[in-house]
Amino acid sequence: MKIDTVQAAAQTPNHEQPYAALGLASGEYHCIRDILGRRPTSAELAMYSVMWSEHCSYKSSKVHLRQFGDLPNSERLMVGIGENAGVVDIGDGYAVTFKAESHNHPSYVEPYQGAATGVGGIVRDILTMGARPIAVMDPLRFGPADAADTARVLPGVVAGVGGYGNCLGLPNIGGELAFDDCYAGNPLVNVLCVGVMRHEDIKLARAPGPGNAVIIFGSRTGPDGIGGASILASESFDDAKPTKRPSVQVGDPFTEKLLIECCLEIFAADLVVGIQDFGAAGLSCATTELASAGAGGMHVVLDEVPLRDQTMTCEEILMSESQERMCAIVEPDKVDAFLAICTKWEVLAAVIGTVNDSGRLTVEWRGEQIVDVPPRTVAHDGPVYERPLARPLDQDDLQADDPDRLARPESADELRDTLLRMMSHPNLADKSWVTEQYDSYVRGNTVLSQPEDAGVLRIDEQSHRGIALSTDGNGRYGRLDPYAGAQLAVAEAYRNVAVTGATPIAITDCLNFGSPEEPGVMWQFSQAIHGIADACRELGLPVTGGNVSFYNQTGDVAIHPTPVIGVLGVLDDVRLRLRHGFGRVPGEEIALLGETRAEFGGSQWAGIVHGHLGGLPPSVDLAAEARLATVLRRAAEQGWLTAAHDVSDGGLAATLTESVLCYGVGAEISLDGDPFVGLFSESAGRALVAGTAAGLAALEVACAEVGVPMTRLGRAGGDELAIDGVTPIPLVDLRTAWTDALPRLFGAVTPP
Amino acid sequence: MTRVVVEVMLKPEISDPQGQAVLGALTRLGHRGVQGVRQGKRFELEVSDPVDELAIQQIADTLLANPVIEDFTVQVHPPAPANARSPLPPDRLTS
Amino acid sequence: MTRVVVEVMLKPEISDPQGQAVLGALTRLGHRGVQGVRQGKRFELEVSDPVDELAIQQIADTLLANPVIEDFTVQVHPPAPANARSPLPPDRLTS
Amino acid sequence: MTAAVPRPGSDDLAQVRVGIVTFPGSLDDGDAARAVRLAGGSPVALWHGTHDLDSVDAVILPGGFSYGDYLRAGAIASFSPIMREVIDAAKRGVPVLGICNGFQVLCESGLLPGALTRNAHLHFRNRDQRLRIAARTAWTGDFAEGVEIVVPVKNGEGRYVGTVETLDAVEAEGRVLARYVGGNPNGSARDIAGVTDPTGRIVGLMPHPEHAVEELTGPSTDGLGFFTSILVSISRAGAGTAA
Ligand SMILES: Nc1ncnc2c1ncn2[C@@H]1O[C@H](COP(=O)(O)OP(=O)(O)O)[C@@H](O)[C@H]1O
Ligand SMILES: [Mg+2]
Repeated sequence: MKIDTVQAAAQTPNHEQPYAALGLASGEYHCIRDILGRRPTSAELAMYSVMWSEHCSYKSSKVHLRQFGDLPNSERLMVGIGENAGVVDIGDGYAVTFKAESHNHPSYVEPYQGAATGVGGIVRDILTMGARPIAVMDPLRFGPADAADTARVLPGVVAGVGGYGNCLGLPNIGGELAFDDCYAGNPLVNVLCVGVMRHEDIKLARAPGPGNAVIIFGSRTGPDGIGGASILASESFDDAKPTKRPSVQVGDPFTEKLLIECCLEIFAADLVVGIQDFGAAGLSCATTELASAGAGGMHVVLDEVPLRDQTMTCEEILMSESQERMCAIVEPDKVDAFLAICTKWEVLAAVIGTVNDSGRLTVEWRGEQIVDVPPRTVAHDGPVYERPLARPLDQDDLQADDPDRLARPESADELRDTLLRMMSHPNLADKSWVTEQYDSYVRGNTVLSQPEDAGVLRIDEQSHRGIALSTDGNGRYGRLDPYAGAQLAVAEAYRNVAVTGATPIAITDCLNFGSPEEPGVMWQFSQAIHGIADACRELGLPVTGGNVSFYNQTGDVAIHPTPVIGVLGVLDDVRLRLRHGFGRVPGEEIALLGETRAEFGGSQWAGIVHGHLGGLPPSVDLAAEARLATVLRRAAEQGWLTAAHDVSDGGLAATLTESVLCYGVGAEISLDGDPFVGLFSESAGRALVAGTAAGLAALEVACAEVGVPMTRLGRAGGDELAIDGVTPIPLVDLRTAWTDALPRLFGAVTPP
Repeated sequence: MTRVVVEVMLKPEISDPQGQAVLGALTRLGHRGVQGVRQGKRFELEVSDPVDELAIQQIADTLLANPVIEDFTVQVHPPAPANARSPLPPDRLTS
Repeated sequence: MTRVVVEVMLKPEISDPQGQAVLGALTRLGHRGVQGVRQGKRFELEVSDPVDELAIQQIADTLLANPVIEDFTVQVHPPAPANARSPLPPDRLTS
Repeated sequence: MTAAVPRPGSDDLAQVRVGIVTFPGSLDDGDAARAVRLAGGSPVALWHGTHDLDSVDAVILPGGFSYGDYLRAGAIASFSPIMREVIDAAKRGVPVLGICNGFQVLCESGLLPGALTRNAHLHFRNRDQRLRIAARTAWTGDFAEGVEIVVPVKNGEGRYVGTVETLDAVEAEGRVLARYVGGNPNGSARDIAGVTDPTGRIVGLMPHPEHAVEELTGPSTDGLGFFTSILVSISRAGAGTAA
């Protein structure tokens, strides 16, 4: 087999190369030729093509994402955007790192493995920062719940998220589950991981110190997850090779678990100066990023990479996305100790190269030089596009299509029927069918998990310091107004963290959009980023990192713009956290914080009852959200409340249902004004609370001081949900409606 | 009634953590003779006659295996006396 | 190098929910011809020659199958040209 | 739970050393150690690859996915070096508790009858589970006979099965440790959640008592009883005489 060497490339400038099949534009290809002063070798072409892909280079999103970097400095932010994950100071010398990633398309093709390897990838990102991964979350979105394809995709995705996370011993502490026509064929499988470390243990992805060893460890490199390399291999150099290499990988959580323990022991022994995981683009990504962030150069002997398949070409080795691999930079006198720890954990490791200050990444293979590039040009100086953007033509019509025209339930019976119908819709129904497939107890520090508003983890058993996390997004709001939709996602995640009594301190994002080549999508994207950045500025939160997933569309129909926001909060004492269920103490009084307006644009009511999406989403008042959070935190610290629950999708009707069904204790409620508006409006900035008479009296004073409207609603007790003007609903009926929905669609898990 | 056996194995280029785990255990137990292990699935279908081979092929291709990562073979065992496994060479169809 | 195939199936008296789930799915999809499904495991071992059949038998009996709930068969495929699956009738040992 | 819990912090209990084995892929080892500590005893970490039981008084095989559980849950772990020692020690009378994956390892090792197979509904399932304690053993002495407790259950291969003869024998000999109440989470035969050997010292349980030892993180503190039971039973017999 002929090897395309650097020397050969210099001598054969006219050799035709399949750059287009690799996804490179002709301008991009010529840019590579300019950088190198010759045509790239096929190995170099492989590297540039994967690293300059949308996924790795953020070429369409970069110009917009800059806004996050322009946010005012936050004292808590220890590592910001640009590293594998951002790091936030949570006090007492602890640092927390968290990030979300999308694995949308692979999960559509092979639901179980796609979702599983999504978990594996984000966990390695967190590990790479020097942190111990401590929990995962999984915001999921699918096509219609009753579609045949959803029956194929959803169970596999849920089993895959659980299969991998459970086997790693990471509690799943929350997520989302939503259904909408727009996700048919484009399910969104986002996964968030959070990790914790001491301040001094933060690790960075860089390769400093000429002479240091480059070590690859973990699984062997195999011919899986190779998109374009096969084209290179077969079409230009070796036609005998199979032309189709699968782009889906099989996850190996056991190896990843060993990799985690092995890395943490290596970190504790202080044996690495830099570390990077192998994610998308494999070796191409890890070597160029490490080199360009460090001493500037690196020499790699590709023959040293442990392979699963000896017939792999050098291009395939460079592009392989085999899972469960890491790359470490180790000082020469520490290599033996490093390898000894790998042996203890039965983790395969090999020294594959050396750091230098040549300013070049050079790769040799079978004695030939196959790569000689300035690593920065591969990792960071990729193309940047300012894609055209345009407000979609139908946006005005959509916003003008006001839900006010829709028929509303009027009689007490109609209101009851509407409530039951909505609570049995998969978007609002009980999610235990999903969440029972996840281990929420492992590690013994889970203070709150599903179905609470946010996951809460104890970080320190002595001091009781802890964190809270929530992920939220709402594509329907995003479609009506991407700027406001993104802000509402920030507001909801912020509020979900706040109702546990935590102080929100940072956000991450996972931005799911259609094709960036469509001006309408690009407009949505830029609006959403503006919205998030403005919201963060107003709430004083840093964006610690994020993920962009484009091309979520079928033909020319894109998904709703769906930015998913993760908010991190901190609790000084997790024992004071608030939960959402009524009835933990007798004689609770119930009140609503925040203001209810008649807001139905994008609401679940309009969608479920009328199949309608139009008008404007609920208005956003971030200052009011911040005031609400302040009051809730004080209430938690002072012990005024026995329950708190945020109001969002499905309005107060959904919030009340969840609070009464939690412990099976009913409530008597009377609402000011129109009960329909009171129950189903989705006005933001609200929380339902319960407490003793004395507790609520104290809260009332605090609310008045801070400027949070508080409305008394009634009291907890009994075995019905009794709302003035609505036919009372026995809890058994409400429970049946709420809990049967998902098992009816996806199969009962109660054994015969 | 005919017994149809569908065997599903991961494609050779896909990593097989299950097989690796077994190989690791064998190596630790000192069974040096075993050099490689791959683990797959085996389905025994009882099919009423006449067997619609095309339908079986389609079932294997869509439900029993995911062709993105797996290969499969279908073997139709000629009807045999009740409860006895056919010792005859199976009729083998390859995906 | 010889390929040895070990097939492991649940004992008939142990219920097989995976097989039942496949059957349920087939029934829902309208494949009325399939009357029963059982799902088991298939191991392909690459064993260096000469194959110690007793050792393989023991591996299957102690590690690959749990005799409390499972039956297994061992088939030693005679060495074949590299990469080709043997089409010959296998040499079958039964547990 | 109504049983009297001995005072954690007593010197006698603190001298009881309970070994907790970490296999590659063990997950709830830290939680088991915490539970032993909260019950007042001294947890001792044991490593799968050694033959060293460190003279512990009792052994816990924790939950998790040893070796990934890719073959059959617990199968590969049952052949690890430490398990040879655990099996020997168990035969000499050292108490052993297998939780979840540990239970699977004990069945695969032949120390307990039956086997644990794929859940009837084929899903991993995590929920708070009611159990009735059905046997008095070294690990359940602190529970009143027939008491109901709530602890988490979480497994994908927790369906207890055995031949009719095995199951009949286990029942006849009073060796059902605990039964599921209010719903069987995995299709286990006769609602069996755990079994014991004839001596009451080797015990396997599918649900997770180590996750029900603190108000803050568990559905109850009912699980503590397993850990106080063993500490008390060993300290009565005189710690340090077992392994
Ligand atoms: N895919 C999922 N994985 C884990 N937890 C989930 C998932 N979907 C929903 N949940 C959990 O179920 C609960 C209810 O979800 P949801 O009603 O969307 O909460 P909220 O409206 O407060 O964001 C929350 O605790 C949420 O974290
Ligand atoms: Mg909420």
